[in-house]
Amino acid sequence: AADPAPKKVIKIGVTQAVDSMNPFLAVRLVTGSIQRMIYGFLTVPDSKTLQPSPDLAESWTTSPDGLTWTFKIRQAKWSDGQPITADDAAWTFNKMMTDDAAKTGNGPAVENFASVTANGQELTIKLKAPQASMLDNPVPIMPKHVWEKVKDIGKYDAEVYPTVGSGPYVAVEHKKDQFVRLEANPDYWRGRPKIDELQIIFYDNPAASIVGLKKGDIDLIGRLNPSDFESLKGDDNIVQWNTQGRRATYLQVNHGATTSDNKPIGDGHPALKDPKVRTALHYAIDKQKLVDEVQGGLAKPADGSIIPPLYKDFFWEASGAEKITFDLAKANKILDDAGYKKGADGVRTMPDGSRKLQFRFSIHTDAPVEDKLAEYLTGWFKEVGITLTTKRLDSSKFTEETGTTALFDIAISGWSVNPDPEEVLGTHLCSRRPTASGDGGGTESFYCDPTYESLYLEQQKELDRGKRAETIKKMEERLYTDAPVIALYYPNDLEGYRKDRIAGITPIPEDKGLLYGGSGYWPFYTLEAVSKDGASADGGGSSTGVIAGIAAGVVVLALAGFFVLRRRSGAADERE
Amino acid sequence: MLELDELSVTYRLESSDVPAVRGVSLQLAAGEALGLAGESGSGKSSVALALLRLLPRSAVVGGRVMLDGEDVLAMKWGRLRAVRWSSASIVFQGAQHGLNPVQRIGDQIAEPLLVHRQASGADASKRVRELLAQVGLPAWRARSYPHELSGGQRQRVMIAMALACEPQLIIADEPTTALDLMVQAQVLTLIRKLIADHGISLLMISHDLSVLADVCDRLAVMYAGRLVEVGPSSGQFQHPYSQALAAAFPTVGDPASRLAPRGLPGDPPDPQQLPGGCAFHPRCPVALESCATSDVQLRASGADRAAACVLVGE
Amino acid sequence: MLEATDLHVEFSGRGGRRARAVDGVNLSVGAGEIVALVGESGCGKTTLARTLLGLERPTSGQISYDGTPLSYSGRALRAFRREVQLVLQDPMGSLNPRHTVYEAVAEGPRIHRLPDEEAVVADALARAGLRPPERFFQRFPHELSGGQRQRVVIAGALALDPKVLIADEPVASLDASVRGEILSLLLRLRDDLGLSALVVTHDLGLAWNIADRVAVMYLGRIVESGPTEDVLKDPQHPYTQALLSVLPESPNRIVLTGEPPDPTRIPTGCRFHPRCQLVAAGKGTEACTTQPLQVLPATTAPQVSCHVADLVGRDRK
Amino acid sequence: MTTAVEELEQTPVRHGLLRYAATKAGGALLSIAMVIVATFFLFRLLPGDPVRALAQGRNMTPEQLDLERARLGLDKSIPEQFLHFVGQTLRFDLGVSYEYKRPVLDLIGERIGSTLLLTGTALVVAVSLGLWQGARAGWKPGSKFDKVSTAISLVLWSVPTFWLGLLLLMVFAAGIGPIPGIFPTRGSSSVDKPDGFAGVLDVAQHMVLPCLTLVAVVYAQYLLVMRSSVIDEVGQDYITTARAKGLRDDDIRRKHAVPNALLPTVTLVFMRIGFVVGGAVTVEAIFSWPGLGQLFYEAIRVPDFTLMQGTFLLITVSVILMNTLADVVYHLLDPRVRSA
Amino acid sequence: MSNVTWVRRRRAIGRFWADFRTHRAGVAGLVILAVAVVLALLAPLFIDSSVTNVVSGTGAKMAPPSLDDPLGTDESGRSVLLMIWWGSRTSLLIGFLAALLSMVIGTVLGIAAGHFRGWIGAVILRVTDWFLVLPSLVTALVLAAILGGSTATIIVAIGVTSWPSTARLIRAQTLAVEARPYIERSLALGAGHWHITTRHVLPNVAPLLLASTTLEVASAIVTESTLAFLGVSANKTSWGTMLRGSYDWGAATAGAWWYILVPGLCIVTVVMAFTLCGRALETVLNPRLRTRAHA
Ligand SMILES: Nc1ncnc2c1ncn2[C@@H]1O[C@H](COP(=O)(O)OP(=O)(O)OP(=O)(O)O)[C@@H](O)[C@H]1O
Ligand SMILES: Nc1ncnc2c1ncn2[C@@H]1O[C@H](COP(=O)(O)OP(=O)(O)OP(=O)(O)O)[C@@H](O)[C@H]1O
Ligand SMILES: [Mg+2]
Ligand SMILES: [Mg+2]
Repeated sequence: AADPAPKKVIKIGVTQAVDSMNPFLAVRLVTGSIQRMIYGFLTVPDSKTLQPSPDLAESWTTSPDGLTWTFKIRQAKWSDGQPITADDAAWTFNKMMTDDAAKTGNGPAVENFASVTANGQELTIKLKAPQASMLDNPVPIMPKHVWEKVKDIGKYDAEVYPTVGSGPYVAVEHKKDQFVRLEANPDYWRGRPKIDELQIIFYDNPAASIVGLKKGDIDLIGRLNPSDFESLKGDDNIVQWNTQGRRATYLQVNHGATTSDNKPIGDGHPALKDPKVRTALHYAIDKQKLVDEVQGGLAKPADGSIIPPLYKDFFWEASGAEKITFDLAKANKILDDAGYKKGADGVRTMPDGSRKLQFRFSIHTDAPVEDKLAEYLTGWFKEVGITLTTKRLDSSKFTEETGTTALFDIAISGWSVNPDPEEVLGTHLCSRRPTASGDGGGTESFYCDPTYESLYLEQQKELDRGKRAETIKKMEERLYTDAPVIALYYPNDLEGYRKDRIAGITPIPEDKGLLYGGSGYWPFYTLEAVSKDGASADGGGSSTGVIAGIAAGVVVLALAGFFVLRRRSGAADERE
Repeated sequence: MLELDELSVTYRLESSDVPAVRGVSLQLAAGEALGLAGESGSGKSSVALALLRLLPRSAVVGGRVMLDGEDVLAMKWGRLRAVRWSSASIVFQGAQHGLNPVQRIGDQIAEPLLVHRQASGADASKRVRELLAQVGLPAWRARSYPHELSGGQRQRVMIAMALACEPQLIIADEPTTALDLMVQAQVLTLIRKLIADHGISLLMISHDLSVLADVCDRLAVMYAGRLVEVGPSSGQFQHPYSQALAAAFPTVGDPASRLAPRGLPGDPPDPQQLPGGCAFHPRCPVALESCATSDVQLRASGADRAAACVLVGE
Repeated sequence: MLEATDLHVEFSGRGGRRARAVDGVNLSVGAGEIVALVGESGCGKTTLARTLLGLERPTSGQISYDGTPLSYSGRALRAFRREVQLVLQDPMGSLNPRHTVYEAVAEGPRIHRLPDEEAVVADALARAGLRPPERFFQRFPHELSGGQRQRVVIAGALALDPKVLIADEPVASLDASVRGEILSLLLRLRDDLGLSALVVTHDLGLAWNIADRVAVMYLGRIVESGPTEDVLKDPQHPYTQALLSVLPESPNRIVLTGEPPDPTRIPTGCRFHPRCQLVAAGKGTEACTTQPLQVLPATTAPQVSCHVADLVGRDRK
Repeated sequence: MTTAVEELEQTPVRHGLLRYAATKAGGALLSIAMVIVATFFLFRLLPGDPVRALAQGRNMTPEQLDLERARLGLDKSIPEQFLHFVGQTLRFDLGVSYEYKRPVLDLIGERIGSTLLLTGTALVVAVSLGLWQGARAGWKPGSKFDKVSTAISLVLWSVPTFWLGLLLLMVFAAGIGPIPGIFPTRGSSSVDKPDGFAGVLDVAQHMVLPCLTLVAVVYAQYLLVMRSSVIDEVGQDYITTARAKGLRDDDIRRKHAVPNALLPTVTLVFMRIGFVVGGAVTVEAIFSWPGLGQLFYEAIRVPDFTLMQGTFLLITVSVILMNTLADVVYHLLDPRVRSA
Repeated sequence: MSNVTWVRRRRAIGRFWADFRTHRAGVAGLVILAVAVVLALLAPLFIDSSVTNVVSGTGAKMAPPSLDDPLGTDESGRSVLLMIWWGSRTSLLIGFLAALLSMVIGTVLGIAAGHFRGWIGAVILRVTDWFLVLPSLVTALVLAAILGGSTATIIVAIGVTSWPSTARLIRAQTLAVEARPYIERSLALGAGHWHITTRHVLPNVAPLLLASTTLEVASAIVTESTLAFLGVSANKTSWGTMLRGSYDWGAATAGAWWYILVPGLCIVTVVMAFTLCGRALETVLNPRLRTRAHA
């Protein structure tokens, strides 16, 4: 209260705790978004188009063979006043390339790097193979002069404050599992943010975070689930932010899983090898109903594939005859025609009568939405003569069975897509299948399709964004019709913030984009706090004290009263 | 000194009432030692506890208990507390249970001093040493816990405690029952010596007539909540029950009891279902027909002796 | 019938010290004989009784029954226990509160698979003086008086037709007026069935009441034994003398000082010497404090184990 | 003569306690050894490949996976792994968390303070309140006070901790109707926690609800235990003696009944520490309290096996140590067992 | 003789019932329990698992109590009342079976630990003590997480972590019973281990066991709900999973109080009923309290 100009503070609630303040080690989403605010990157998605735009790299050129990239690093300062040079970037990448421990956070981003060198403000990266996603590099550039002193990156917790960074904010405090406090970086090259302090506050209990938002303990919260989002309705001070999200939810179908040397693996149901069966399943899913009932209407039914409509450039949607709509009769007909006869119990068998069409549906434990999904799918599949049983697995087991050993029939899946979709597209490549020994992988489908492979290579080399998008859409179409995965819906990005605290915030992309859940620091750089007169903004601490004091007083009084009463009654009923 | 007038104690249980003491009248003069005998369940302890109103809440007490001319049963709470221990103190049967197991015995002896005499700590501990010496225990024993003492020593501590406030009356409820023969002799010797030295009145309770006869001037015998005989400890018993009780403890060397144990046929009465008439008649070897129907009160049967039997006196 | 020879029983007490509860005992119970074992609390009476029944294994020495040494195999023990039976001090505790009188008495016959259970039970109850037996079959222990309970326990033992009864303080917890009845029962059983009995007690009066022979125990040893009249009317051992002197009716008391001794620390020499009134009065000899005494043999003749009284005893003969 | 006896009588006391403490400590060590062994095999039973769990769905090359496996010692045989595990554990090395990439011990160290604060406070409050109320209730069984306390504690006893926590959060943190939400919704302190006394108040305010939840559930057990313990004592003869001495009712309860009743309660109080710890898992999750329980909960959800294993080991071992301490304290308190 | 035994049994039960009836709280608990168990048993006559089926959930989502759905609906428009009814089967089943498991382990080990002195008893006691200090919820959590959260594994996880207190109790009781002179008498009559433990010890610990099992069921139901809440239970609808659902689907923030309160209150009521019943049983059957009352 001593400060004449009240600090402008915005508090953001999150339901995931920070895992590590060391960017080389951190893997959690929440940590990623905090890094975006503290550190500069080579590029940042443009706030309007989501296309890569200059960040620490002012400009860049690429050699004709696409193997050498030269970035010009901006003349700017670290938050401790040291100049930022290409050396910092080169050190960061080289560290990751040479030190296994430093790969934990963003290892794959440098896998294709052959060498990284610096010369003044010029950074040169040589690749092993051409890479279209080069401009979406997710690695924060670290200040060499601070970090080179760290002996063992793998054991360094980076809990030194204030942090030395080049982003709009500087971390000044982190309490484990509680909060991270960021202060505006006055030397930020785009200019100082409009607020003074940004607090990122962790909630273990989502319900409590909603309460916190309603009470004003926090000012903004992202990644809401539909029911929590609904419950913000009717609060005049809260803006419900509902836009298209980055995510696609789909089913992964074991259509005959193979290893990287094309040997069959796993115990998938043979019927699922038949694209007709997969299509029939696709017809038997009422995506609109799922959206309504499971996602509370806050999602878009997926008539496309794995890239959500948020990314307009790359989004593809089926239309015309190709489009599959919920039609149980049609699903039944397809199966009947393909020779899957219904038995007396209403369950179909394979044409050769060998096996019943009984599929397992693998989901995660502790995932209520998936549970609910399973219940609906079971209901519909039953109508078309297919039995679906639910199998709940913890996440490691799930990853193993659906990604390596292929011990599944149908599994839930989903992916949060980055502005550049290469990563998600890559998860359906032949090369991602596990080796015979069960290693490697990262496949999301065990898919291995020559058409898809060649399209992938094509888009990877294509540096013209428009043409590349066309190729990518063909890939999506392929996935849609061949149905190794069946997209269900694209969940909306649901957020909420208090308009009595936040005067302005620019989503990314600016037109109906995301706030917390977006990529890049834009929303938080553009944050404007409602300026309040008087000390009320800062009054939290003292009023808290007062309330606690009163509470303590009440307790003491109650106890005292109790004792007095007890004394008085004590004399009366002495025992004889 | 102490006068019981038609004292009665009834325990109210959920199902029924237990008339444990049914009209007991007794006098105890200053400096006198009175023995109260009777079998288990005859109401001896109930009498003792009623004297200081120590009975549990479920007990209903009738009659009067005059202690030094004051009716204990009508006393105000504060007065009663003052009377307890300073005028009359109690030594219980189970010395191991009568002492708080987690308190040093010195503190337990000193406690009534601090409560009633408002004694200072130093005075109290001095007195504790004196008391321990009186009962023949070394002073350092004050720092012992009850379990570190033998049964006889514990009983002596109880006695020391009872003497703490120099009461005029000590009630000793079966002070030696749980003790060994030799230890019992030690304790009895101590009690005899103390009452002789201090001129204290004693009400001593036991089921062993020979023990009582040894210490007391007069004896009272209870049966089923009633007094059946009161008289000097020397001399022949007149009530058949008292006689049977006396015979149950044979005299070693007495040829009459050699290879001829004697007892009463039948079972001790259940206070909840007392027989009509004289409560003793079902077991009485000399019962008359009238005994089954008409009850008998204590009647004089010679100088200083009274017995509740139709066959005595008159 | 039942004989113990040089019996020793030790317990490892707390703190690793060994308690020599029974420390060299020779004792025999003849056919149709009632022997009383007396002594103060903790001197090892119960331990001796339990060992005689095979409930406790002796550290050394042996038990023999009818001349054959007791074997501790399950089968032999079971056979032995048909012949030798136990009656305990606390009749309430000796009866399982959840078993009826019938079940309590039938337990033995069931264990030994005797035929005609019901008749056996009825007969045993009748012999123990609970008549008519059928009236008691369905009663629970808490519905009986103390004397009746003790009769049930005795009936339970009689149901097996034993030859020897070991009674550990059989009347200590009973009302004075009832105890005479139980003792009479024991005498009658001896007369009618020829039962032998070892009665363990601390009550000299009881011994006088029913015993043919008395053995006085002190700190794990029998210090004096012999026919009841001899021992109780003319005690030789200073300890027996003291015990008898503190009976209320006796004129001049010898109250021993000190607490009952501790079987983990048995004094050297005569084990009684620290409390002995003769030693205290200076009438003891050198041997009292230094020289251990012989274990008394299992004879029926009067005998005493004392350095001083030995002389007296021999004189008397 | 007397002095000799005195010495004889006094010395065994010390020895007894030392020997007792040593036995207990030995027992505790054995228990801990059993915990270590059990933990090893328990967590080896887990389905799934820990390395893959470690990868958490990120792409790793076979070489990377092998490297990880070697780093975790998973390429060795079970006996070798066991020896390694035991060696590590004995050196207080609980391994590295999959999720946090940091030594489990560090993670625990960061959170143990808040847990101790919360559970410690809750325990103190629950113990003092429960024992006090239980003593009073047991002193006069059947009285109105007894009936009310017993009823309350029976209800609280039956309430699932997490449910109570949720309700309290909804009522007192969110505020319902006329009840204002005066308590914070999360955490152990405000972000802008003031310094000094105000800071203490701030933490206190954050602690009220989680503490209340923990207390409510545990205190009921203490109350009931104390109550029955006191009821047991009330019938004892030494209480009658105390009454005969002319002591006031309150004094008898305070000086005689309660100290005796406390003794059997002490062990139980400590025995229930396991419950407090268990309760802390749910309470910390609901109130976002940054403690061990939360860490454990997170480990289970991820699942992060080294973290789970380390936390489990630590929680269990500390409960064992607490219990051992309780035994020794009990021994110190009760003169009967002290010199026996 | 069986006739006689039967008469005796009937008398014992009659006496027990007369005693039990005086405990009003216990009777109330028993009535609640009887109602709950009967309802759970009868449920299949009226409803089936389709009440938990989302596809057929017809009501509005999170609708407040109405005539159609007297206790409101959940996030999928299913009737909370019917779910509670159907879910009571799982909750009670887990409660009973876990308690049964715990009781069987506890009894066998407790009696063995009390009866066999020497190293067998010492080892069992050691193990029991060890399990006793393990924080049971934490251990159950780990077990359930390891074994997967099916109904059977939840039962095992609860049973395996909750037996030690039973074993302790039974051991103490066994020791107490074996210290009674009638055991000595039985030995003297020639009885062996089997006879002693089955004829004397077991019948004497049985009543206590009944009481403690009743309490155990109560705590198993709470533990189940806690495990479900912590997300390790993959059960079919039970009260615990319903509460978890209300938490997952934001019932609290949506103001759907019925969805939170009803399952919670069901747990509290049934658990309390078990507790009251157990405590009443304990007072009626505990020989220690009993003799005191009779003395
Ligand atoms: N608190 C009580 N509640 C109910 N009945 C009781 C209570 N205390 C004693 N009684 C009954 O009152 C009767 C007399 O008991 P009391 O203790 O006075 O007998 P006593 O002569 O002292 O017996 P003992 O020699 O066994 O000590 C007995 O039948 C007993 O069962
Ligand atoms: N199981 C045991 N373990 C250790 N010591 C024992 C055991 N049983 C008896 N003792 C010790 O052996 C000694 C003799 O005990 P015992 O019970 O035989 O005496 P007693 O003569 O029957 O005494 P009482 O008259 O009190 O019944 C005692 O000091 C006792 O402490
Ligand atoms: Mg009495
Ligand atoms: Mg004995």
